[in-house]
Amino acid sequence: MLPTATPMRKFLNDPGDAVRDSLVGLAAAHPGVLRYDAANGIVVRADGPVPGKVGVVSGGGSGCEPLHTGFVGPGMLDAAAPGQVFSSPVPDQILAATHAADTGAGVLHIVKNFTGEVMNFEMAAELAADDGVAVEAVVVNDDVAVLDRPGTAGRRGLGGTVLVEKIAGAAAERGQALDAVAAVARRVVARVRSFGVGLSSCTPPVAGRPIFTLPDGEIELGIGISGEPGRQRVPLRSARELAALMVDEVLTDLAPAPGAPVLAMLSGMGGTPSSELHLLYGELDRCLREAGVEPVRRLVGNFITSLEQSGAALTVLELDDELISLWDAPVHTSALRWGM
Amino acid sequence: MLPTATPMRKFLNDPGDAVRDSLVGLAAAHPGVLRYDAANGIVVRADGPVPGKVGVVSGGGSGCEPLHTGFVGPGMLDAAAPGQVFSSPVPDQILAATHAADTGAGVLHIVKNFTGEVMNFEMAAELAADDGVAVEAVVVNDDVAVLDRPGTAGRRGLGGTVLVEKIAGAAAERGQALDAVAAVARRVVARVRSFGVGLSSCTPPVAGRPIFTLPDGEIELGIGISGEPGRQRVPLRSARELAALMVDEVLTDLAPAPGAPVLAMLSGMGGTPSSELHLLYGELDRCLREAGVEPVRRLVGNFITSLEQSGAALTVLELDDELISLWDAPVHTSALRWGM
Amino acid sequence: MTDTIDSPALRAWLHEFARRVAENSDHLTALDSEIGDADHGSNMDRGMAAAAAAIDSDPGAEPGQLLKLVGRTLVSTVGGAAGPLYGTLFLRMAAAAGDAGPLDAAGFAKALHAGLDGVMVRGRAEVGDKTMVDALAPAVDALEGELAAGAALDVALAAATTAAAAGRDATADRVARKGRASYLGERSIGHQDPGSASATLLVEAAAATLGTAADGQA
Amino acid sequence: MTDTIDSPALRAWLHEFARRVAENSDHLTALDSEIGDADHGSNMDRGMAAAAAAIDSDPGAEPGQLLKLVGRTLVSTVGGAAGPLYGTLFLRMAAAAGDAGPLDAAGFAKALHAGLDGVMVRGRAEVGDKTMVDALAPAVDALEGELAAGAALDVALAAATTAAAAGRDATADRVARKGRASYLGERSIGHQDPGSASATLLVEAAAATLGTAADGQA
Ligand SMILES: Nc1ncnc2c1ncn2[C@@H]1O[C@H](COP(=O)(O)OP(=O)(O)O)[C@@H](O)[C@H]1O
Ligand SMILES: Nc1ncnc2c1ncn2[C@@H]1O[C@H](COP(=O)(O)OP(=O)(O)O)[C@@H](O)[C@H]1O
Ligand SMILES: [Mg+2]
Ligand SMILES: [Mg+2]
Ligand SMILES: [Mg+2]
Ligand SMILES: [Mg+2]
Repeated sequence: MLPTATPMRKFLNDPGDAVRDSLVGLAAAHPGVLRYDAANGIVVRADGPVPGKVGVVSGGGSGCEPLHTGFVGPGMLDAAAPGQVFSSPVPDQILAATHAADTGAGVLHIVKNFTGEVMNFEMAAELAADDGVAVEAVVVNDDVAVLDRPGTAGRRGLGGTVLVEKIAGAAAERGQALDAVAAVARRVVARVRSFGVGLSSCTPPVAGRPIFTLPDGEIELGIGISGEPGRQRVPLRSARELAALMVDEVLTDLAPAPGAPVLAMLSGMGGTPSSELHLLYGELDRCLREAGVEPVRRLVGNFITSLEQSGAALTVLELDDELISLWDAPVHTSALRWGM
Repeated sequence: MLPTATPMRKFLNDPGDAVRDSLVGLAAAHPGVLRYDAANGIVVRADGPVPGKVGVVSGGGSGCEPLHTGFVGPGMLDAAAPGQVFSSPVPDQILAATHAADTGAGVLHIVKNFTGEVMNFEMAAELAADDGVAVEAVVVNDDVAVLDRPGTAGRRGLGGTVLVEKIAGAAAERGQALDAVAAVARRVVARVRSFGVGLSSCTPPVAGRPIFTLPDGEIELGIGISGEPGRQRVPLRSARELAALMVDEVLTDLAPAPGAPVLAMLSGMGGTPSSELHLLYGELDRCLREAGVEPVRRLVGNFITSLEQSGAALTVLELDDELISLWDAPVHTSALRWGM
Repeated sequence: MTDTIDSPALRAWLHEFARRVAENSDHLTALDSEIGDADHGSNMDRGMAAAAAAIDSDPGAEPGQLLKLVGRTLVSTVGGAAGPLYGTLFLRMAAAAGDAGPLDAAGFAKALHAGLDGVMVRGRAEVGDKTMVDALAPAVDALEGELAAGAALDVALAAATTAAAAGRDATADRVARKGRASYLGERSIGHQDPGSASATLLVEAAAATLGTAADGQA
Repeated sequence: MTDTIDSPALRAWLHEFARRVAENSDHLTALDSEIGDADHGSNMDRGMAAAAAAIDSDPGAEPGQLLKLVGRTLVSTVGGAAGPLYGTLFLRMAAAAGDAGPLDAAGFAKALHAGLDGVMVRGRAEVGDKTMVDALAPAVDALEGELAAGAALDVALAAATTAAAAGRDATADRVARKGRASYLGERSIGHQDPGSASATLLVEAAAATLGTAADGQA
């Protein structure tokens, strides 16, 4: 049995309505960018669907905002299917998002490699195929903290997802065909890696209590995006030491070409303030350069989170000219905006 | 005596270096936008100063990021002077920022009405005048939680500061003269009000322990931006009830014209995640409309914070065509970007 | 009551499962908070409450339709891993039950076996991966084994319950290879798998409601 | 030692103030965490450590120069409210001391009074606003009163210390009208003002280092 929950200190009405209430507010805050289709439980581009364009759809458990709903808009996603907190959306939602995004050119599903999300997207894709919609799925699995042994569920999809959504979204916006959009998304998946560090737990609204308790002076290495414990619990260390460890984890696995241009994203987990993220980024930037890669594009902020957890994750994508140009293309979503 | 501090769970090296280390990271993350002048302890526009343009300078205690350093860049601030955490910058820094921003057209100081900031900016303005720089100061005091009684320090400057910086920055970017830029900034000050709610305390790096302790189920009403307790401690209530209270506090004091177009900003305090902010924004948007004003521009996110405190503050600015056009003008800073 | 499983018997089973899930919701979530994301109880409770309501609103449904309704409702309301998996379980049971009306004990066991197969295909999981399969597979084995040896349904279901619980308990010693717990690697050892606990409730609910002995027990 | 305050005496005072600030840094910060922003101790410690280093690196400085160096260093290193206020205090003392060399007791009191006036103008604060002025003003009154009545500097500084401490303690009963504590309104009652506590340390340091009796005490 759970201990009696202390009252959660959150901006909340009925905890069971948290996802819906939050999406109502998201739509109220960004009416020119997105719409909330409450009947289907999905978020769609305000000016979509765009005739002839390949639809780009993603989705996943809520609680990781701005992922995915905050990335709906010109240059990125056409629709997103948010599940309950830390639970995959159901096939009905994903199917509705797929139909909302489809204008005949087909739809790309961007799926994080979590068992629930993979299975629900698979079921939705089977239903969409029955309806005659061409669907390609790209599964993102960039988390180097998980040992990728045969017979296991494999690695989670983490911050790489944000980059896949931006880059595939730009390719689709440029009018590329479904197979080309899927191909560039898979190129990103192949060249992106992430590693996360948790400094606290977080409290899902319905559970009403923190998922785990960290003793004073200890932190979690190799966390995901559902507030769960990571691969290892270790003593707290300085930002400098953590940065060295994070860069080592990511680059050892990615093995980029010497001198490679990279995109470095540092995403907070939701409860870590901008000042700490930038402090850590300074150390990461130095470590990356010392390791022989050059962060030519950078993104520091909250992009893929776990509610109000403290912590951050480093994502590194090895770039080439095409990826840089797609990254730089205009985007206008509630959480990522430039060039328009 | 303070109780022995438990180890802080922050991304941090030496706590005494937190501000500098964070600015190093800020500059590493946004090299095209800003530079960190470590010798003078200030942040300046990467492409500045812009010949002939009125300089726009602000500054204040660190810990409220992205304010002010995150708003340095085209269309907003030319330079910012960040103090120690929750301590005003010193006159030397403000003077250096003033010189960095001046190209002969004069400099606007945007000052939050905190005793320390007002006095340090005053001393810096006296020194700048000695150096022959024309300086105008605008003092922002939008916090309706503080009773504005004669003989007191008056109201704090809160979220209104962000709007003053954006709008004055746009006016300066358009080539307006110092008195015109100061005048529009003062018009914003006259028509903007804020009210904040704290759901937790925060831990300044050097102090190493939370500023205060909130009993379970209680929250602080009328907080500022230095993690201090607010006007009143009350039982936690629903987002719906809190929104009604916040809108009532702000609109009662602002007394906007019926049907007035407003800009509604909801800024998190640093530790509240995007999903909660949007949930609360949904309730605020409804309450504002019910109260007869129309949020025609909206901003939801972390813009003026207190380290990792949980909570949020509502800022409402009554708009007119000039203010809307200056708000919509292109801006490219690390924390606010559109149109470019 | 006999060993014939008609629509009212299935309804009793499903309602009892919903009741046990609701009763154990916090426990399931607590298990999931150790090695998952603290939502298995609320996921299953949301889904089974919806499923119970769905079958109540369709009083005429025959066994196959009933199972299909439960499967579809779970797929549509649960999300996460459990939604497609439990949904598939019931959809495959429905397919196995077909339109033939009431099931006998062997038919019920065959349908449950089909459901298990569906779960294993959908989840790509084997016995020993530390998932709900670790409770369901031994339960199906025991049920089929006892029935083949001539036992009555109630006896067979009691054996299935014991096997499910043993399978559930054994998950604690294993390293998870599927689902969220797999991300923890060795750290998943020492914690019971939440899905194996909810699957055991499903078998327990069957033992409490189906077969002759259920009359006295339920 | 006599009642003549020369450069070494001022240095002793300033070092003693720096020492007491360092010793009480956590306490000052704790007071500031009740009704402010938990930084008064670290602000003052940073500033006085820098000021002590600055005067050490200029061993030839005369009283006026010494006080000016301290004032400038505080303005440049403390920030917040305390920086301009303590900075102004010493800069005004420096202006009052001028280039005349060692001060006598009356000259010291006059300089401190000028410093207090500077603080009150810069901060727009009155006695009773619950600030450092509430400790400084009664201390200056006592110092001047005792000297006017013919007391020696050590006696006068002892009285000033008592007055400062009483003024400091009395801040606890007041509603703050200036500084961060003013934002709390009535909630500031019951808490001592941190700046009045650091100002009392300043006066205590003077009593411990200046005047005849200081020889035995310091
Ligand atoms: N690949 C799989 N095959 C079979 N069962 C699985 C698989 N992945 C997860 N499960 C089961 O699902 C349970 C978790 O369900 P739930 O918590 O509702 O979903 P989620 O993990 O998406 O939050 C696990 O305890 C496990 O028994
Ligand atoms: N207007 C003022 N006049 C005189 N003293 C003031 C004034 N405002 C604040 N103070 C003093 O400054 C002290 C706070 O200093 P400090 O904590 O270092 O600065 P800040 O308030 O900027 O954090 C208060 O305790 C008070 O004694
Ligand atoms: Mg889940
Ligand atoms: Mg301060
Ligand atoms: Mg779960
Ligand atoms: Mg202070």
